[in-house]
Amino acid sequence: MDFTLTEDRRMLSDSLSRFLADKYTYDHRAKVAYEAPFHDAGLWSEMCEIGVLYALAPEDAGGFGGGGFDITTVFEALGRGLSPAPVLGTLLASKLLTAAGADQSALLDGSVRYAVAIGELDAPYDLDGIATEASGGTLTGRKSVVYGGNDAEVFLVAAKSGDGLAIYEVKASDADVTGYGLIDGGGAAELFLDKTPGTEVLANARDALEDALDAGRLALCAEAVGAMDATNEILLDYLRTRKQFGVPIGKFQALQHRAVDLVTEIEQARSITIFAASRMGEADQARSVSMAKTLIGRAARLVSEEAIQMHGGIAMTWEASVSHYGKRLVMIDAQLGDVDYNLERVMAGYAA
Amino acid sequence: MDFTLTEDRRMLSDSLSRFLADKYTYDHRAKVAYEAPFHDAGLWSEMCEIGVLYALAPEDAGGFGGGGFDITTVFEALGRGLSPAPVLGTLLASKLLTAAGADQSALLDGSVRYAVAIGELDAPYDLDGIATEASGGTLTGRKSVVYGGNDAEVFLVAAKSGDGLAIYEVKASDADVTGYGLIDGGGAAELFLDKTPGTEVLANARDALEDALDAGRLALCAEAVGAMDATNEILLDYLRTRKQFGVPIGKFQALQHRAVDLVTEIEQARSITIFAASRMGEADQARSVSMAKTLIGRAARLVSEEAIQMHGGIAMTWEASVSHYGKRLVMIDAQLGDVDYNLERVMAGYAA
Amino acid sequence: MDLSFTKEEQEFREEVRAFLDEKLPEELAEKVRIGGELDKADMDRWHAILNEKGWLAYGWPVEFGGTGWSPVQKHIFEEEAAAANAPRIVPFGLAMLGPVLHKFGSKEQQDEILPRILDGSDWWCQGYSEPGAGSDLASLKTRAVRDGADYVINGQKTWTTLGQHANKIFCLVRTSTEGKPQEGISFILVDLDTPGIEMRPIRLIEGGHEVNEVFFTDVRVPAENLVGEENQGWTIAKFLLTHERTNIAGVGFSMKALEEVKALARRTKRGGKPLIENPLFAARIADVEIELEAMKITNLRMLYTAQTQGAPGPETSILKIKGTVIRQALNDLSRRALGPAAAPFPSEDMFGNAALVEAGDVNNAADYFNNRKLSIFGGSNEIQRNILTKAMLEL
Amino acid sequence: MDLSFTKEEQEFREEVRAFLDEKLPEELAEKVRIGGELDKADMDRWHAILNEKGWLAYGWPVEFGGTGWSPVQKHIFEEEAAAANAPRIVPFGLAMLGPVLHKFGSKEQQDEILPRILDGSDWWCQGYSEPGAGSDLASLKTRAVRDGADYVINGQKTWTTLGQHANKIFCLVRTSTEGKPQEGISFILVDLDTPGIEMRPIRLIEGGHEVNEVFFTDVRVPAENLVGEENQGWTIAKFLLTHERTNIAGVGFSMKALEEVKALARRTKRGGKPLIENPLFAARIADVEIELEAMKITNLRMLYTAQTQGAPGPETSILKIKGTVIRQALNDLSRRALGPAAAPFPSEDMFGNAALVEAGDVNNAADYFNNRKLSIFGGSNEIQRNILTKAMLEL
Repeated sequence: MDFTLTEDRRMLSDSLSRFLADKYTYDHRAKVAYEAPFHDAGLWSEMCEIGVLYALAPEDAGGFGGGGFDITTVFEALGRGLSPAPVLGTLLASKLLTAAGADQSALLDGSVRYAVAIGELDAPYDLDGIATEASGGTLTGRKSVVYGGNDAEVFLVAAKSGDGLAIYEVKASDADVTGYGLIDGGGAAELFLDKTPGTEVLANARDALEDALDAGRLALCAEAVGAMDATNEILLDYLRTRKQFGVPIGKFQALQHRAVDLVTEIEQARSITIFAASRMGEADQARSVSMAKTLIGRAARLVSEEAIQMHGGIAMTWEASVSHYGKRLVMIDAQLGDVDYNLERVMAGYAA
Repeated sequence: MDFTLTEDRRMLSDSLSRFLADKYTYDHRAKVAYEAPFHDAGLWSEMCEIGVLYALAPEDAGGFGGGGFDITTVFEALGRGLSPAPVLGTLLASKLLTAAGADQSALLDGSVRYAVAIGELDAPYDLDGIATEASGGTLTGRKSVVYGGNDAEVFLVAAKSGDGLAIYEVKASDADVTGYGLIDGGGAAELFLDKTPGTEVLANARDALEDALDAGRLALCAEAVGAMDATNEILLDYLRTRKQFGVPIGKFQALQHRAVDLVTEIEQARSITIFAASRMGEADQARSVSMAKTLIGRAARLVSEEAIQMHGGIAMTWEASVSHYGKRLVMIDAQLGDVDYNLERVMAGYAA
Repeated sequence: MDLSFTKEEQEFREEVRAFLDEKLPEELAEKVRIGGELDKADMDRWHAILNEKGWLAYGWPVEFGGTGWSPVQKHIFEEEAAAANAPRIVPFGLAMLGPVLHKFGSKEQQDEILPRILDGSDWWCQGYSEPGAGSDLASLKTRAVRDGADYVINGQKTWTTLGQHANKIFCLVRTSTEGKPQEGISFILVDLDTPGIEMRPIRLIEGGHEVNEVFFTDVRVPAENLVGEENQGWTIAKFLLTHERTNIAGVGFSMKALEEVKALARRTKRGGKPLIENPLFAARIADVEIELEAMKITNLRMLYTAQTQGAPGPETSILKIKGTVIRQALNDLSRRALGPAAAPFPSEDMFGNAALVEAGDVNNAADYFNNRKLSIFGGSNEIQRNILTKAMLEL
Repeated sequence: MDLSFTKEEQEFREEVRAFLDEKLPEELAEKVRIGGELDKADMDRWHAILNEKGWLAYGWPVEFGGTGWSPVQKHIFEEEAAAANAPRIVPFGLAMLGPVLHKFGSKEQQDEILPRILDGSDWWCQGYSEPGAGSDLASLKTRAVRDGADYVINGQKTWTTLGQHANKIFCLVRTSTEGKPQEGISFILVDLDTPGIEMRPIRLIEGGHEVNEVFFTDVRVPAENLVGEENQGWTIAKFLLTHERTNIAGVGFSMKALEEVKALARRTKRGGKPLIENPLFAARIADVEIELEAMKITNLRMLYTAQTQGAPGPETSILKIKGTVIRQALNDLSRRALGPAAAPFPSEDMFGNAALVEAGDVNNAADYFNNRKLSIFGGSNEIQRNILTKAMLEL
């Protein structure tokens, strides 16, 4: 039993955290995260040089990681630094390209930005509802809220192919892409496909897609843990320094007990994320990841709402960092499966 | 708009409350509620003389009430006084006999004690699951946790008859009855029917049964409101007088805010009960009563658990009145449909 | 027990409904329905329509140009206005300064100021909170020092809602540092054109501009702009805090929000079926609907107390706490129902070519985040709990 | 990051499992499984079996007859014992007095008392709380006054768990009223046969007898029964509070309870189908299962800290809070699953002729009510929050 990071991962975590603290200062982040391309494109390659993307792929795919704890190491640091960079799409793309045995060197060195298009308006979370269809080397359909899609050069698109699902590579320049920013920072796009040319990357891709989504869910859990830690630090600092009625508000017992409940939830969130990371690649991967995403969905919303409430009015302003962490924490739930979706995946095992 | 009780109901409420305060003192109640027949049988007729039972039946059935607010008036007082008397069975029986147009004078004057047997082990709440069957003037099946059944002379039994449900009168002396006490005081029984003679009281009784159950649910809501008020008074008194760390524990802000949350829930519980009472006899009776029972189920459990927690160790003892109120408040949820059962009845209207 | 309204009250409701049906401009109602931002012209337009009918100052006594309505009539009007998607009446002049002047203002102040609120000549805003004085209002630091016939004001106010539209501001200022902090506060009226005033927008969490900071540097205000006595400000502030609390539950807004959630959940799909058929989501809706149904009655019960006993008591804080929790829960459900489609930053893309939501869809994530303010502003829910602890629980 | 156990630890787990498989009497395990009440003979029997193996004092150092196990070994033993439905080891002598004597006891006390704990000659109980000193232990009033070679004790203790089986009691008593309340407290050992002691049962909320009141009237105790120095009692009490906190999460018990809930929900029917197929109920189970899965890891993380850094920190209060909340939630679900059948007062009727529940069914309403104690006794969850506020949040 060992709850410390390996030396390699600790170094990566430190480098990435330092990079974000230095380059993505609060003011800089608040500016670039909400203006196209909704992250600092100039810093992308600098971040890639740290090895962030290589850590997401296994060695035989050209990376040096790809395991559960590699993913959590990277995304926890991204969450703590509230990074708007489109790394989630890279992770999903790497998983799919690895499953396809396709070359991903341009993905991992950061020179080509990929986005993965799975969800649709009427099927934001589930693969069964995918309506986009492949036919004769072209794709038709609409992919919705494609994370990082506003700034991607290549899309990996999940589409119906006969009875199954397959993955196609679509060039952004061939498609109708409407990009936009998200309320919690970062960008996404609507991808309109109308007999748009696409190259099949992987047939019978259901398992690969579920696996990539699980990896994405784990990443989001870790990102939330990092963001919750940062939010908690901001909150505790505020409770110690903000005075009302002549004393720091952290002296009020009602707030103290609520703050304790938050750290309790954060520790539980950290634990379930560690648990899910440890189950990647095992038979209970899907269930474990869904357990984690469910708990994270609840905990992150609670931490957001309570941190905002205890801050009072100042948390309602753009100027306060807690408001941006708070937005990110709540919106993570809507990515790749919310609390109810994941809870149902956990419940699915009970009937047997 | 008028949120006061009519003069008649106020007088009934006062008389019943005074009777319970005088005759069912805490020590007396704690003794009789847990020993067969699980209420003070000697006080039953005295209570009936106040008019408690007549208030539950409409005039044309020989009573002087029977409306939603008659029911809530009686049961709120019973709840405040934590009465273990089997009045719930009387209410259900009166509703069924009224629907059948049958004579109920012996029920209303208290001379014959009725119990109503609907729920079964595998169908505690829903009429569809009833397995007890009528055939050739006899009944066969098992009725479970029949409230007041330990001390009843007559049972009104719901049983399958052909395609529908009918109600039969069964003499206790003809049946196999195993009585027992309940953890929150009061008694119940298992009723074993094996070709037991029964007289049909009402055929096609589904609507009458649902109506009686709705009345019972409303009664339980009002009982909970009365018991919550009493519990809250006990709690506030304790918070004002119990000292720890040199001050009354009611000075600790964490407890103050939790106590405020309790009164908020209690006021909401009172409101939804008034709402349900006002909808009795209207098209939305079932839905309104289920709304009330759902909210009450949650609120009563919260009030119980929080009052016990804030009392600390003393609430874990038999000696403390809060423990008995606490038990009653939690167990009300398991009577005639719990939170989930009633919530599903509310949700049922959404799909349309 | 009788939850129904009297025949007169029902007739009054019909009258209100007919008026709204006839006079509320459709484009305003639609803007309100989809949660669009109302500009100053929109609000002025609606105020003028109401004023023409004599209903703008619906909370004022007749003698000052109000309706003289009973608490129940006010409630009916508010309920119907919310149901019809009428814009909210901007409260600063009408619901706040007006009643203060009725009770504490001089004859001259009443005669001069009240008509200008009614005819829209003045748009008032509020200068209460300061960066260091939020929940603890008594610790405010903005000073007003008497100098001849004037007061000279220095300091900073914040959270001044819709100050960008205003030409006047009423302020709590410190006129004495003697005694308890509450004792040295005064209530004063300031023309925003006065030299030395600077108003800066505060950008809110979801990106919108609703509130402002106001900076006062050697701002000279005639002494007759004082309302009431010098150092009587705390009394006035407390009067306002307990005044006009009948609509704080926001029941009408929550009822609209509930309908929107249901409509959204009927149209949105999950797993190939309408979301509303998902038992977990339906249970979430039902939970809030039940709370709201109870809140309606709780609201009426307190209205009844106000109607029969003159004034609502401290228990109205319950309406504030529970009412805001319910509205926030409904915002949360709308956001959940939309899923990822709730996330786009408010912009034309939301309703444009690449529409993620239908034009009628409301309550996206932006509304959810903006409405976190409900439990913070106007006396946070923690402050309400403190009030209830003392006044109702006597702890 | 590595959540697996070492080869040696896995072998140790096999050894524990084999021992339990062979030596744990079936009738004891079944009694534990259905939540039946263990009598003194049951507990003595299990203690003797463990003692024979040398595992009774599994938390003690080898030099005092303990196992010298690492925190991980202790955890494995506790986990396996819970999984096998072994009775809990009665903690008062083994987990409480033992460690106190190891650290604060004289050589004579260690030599005389520790062996008698192991061989079952003595059954110790605890005299800490008083009617006026629950959470605020420092305010205790029971006096011990030095009189020649004795202390004379007067006062009352309460919540003395299983005192009815005990022949000895260790008490916190006031030996001085000078200085801060904490400074005048001593830790003393008392023979329950001493004249002047009366033990009265306390009937608990669900009707059971687990705890007692103990009254002391002029009880003479030899001065050498003092543990540590006079007025050192508070130090000893604090030592005990932070000692042996590895099992406070009760994860093993919760895992068993979760299995029971699932079994119950598979067998119980609602609307003609197994309750576990009801999405609302299944969601309730899943919610708790997820919390428990997280708690397992939280528990291991703190165990790892204890193993690598010597002692667990104040963050173990998180285990107490969340652990008790989870167990109580599971009790709540069992009660709900049984519905009305959970309500009968514990008696033969429950398992007799008119069986409402099957003989194997556990966790009825009585268990639910009894286990409300989990968040109250042993330092209430409010006290744990106060501890965390200071020690972890530094507020």
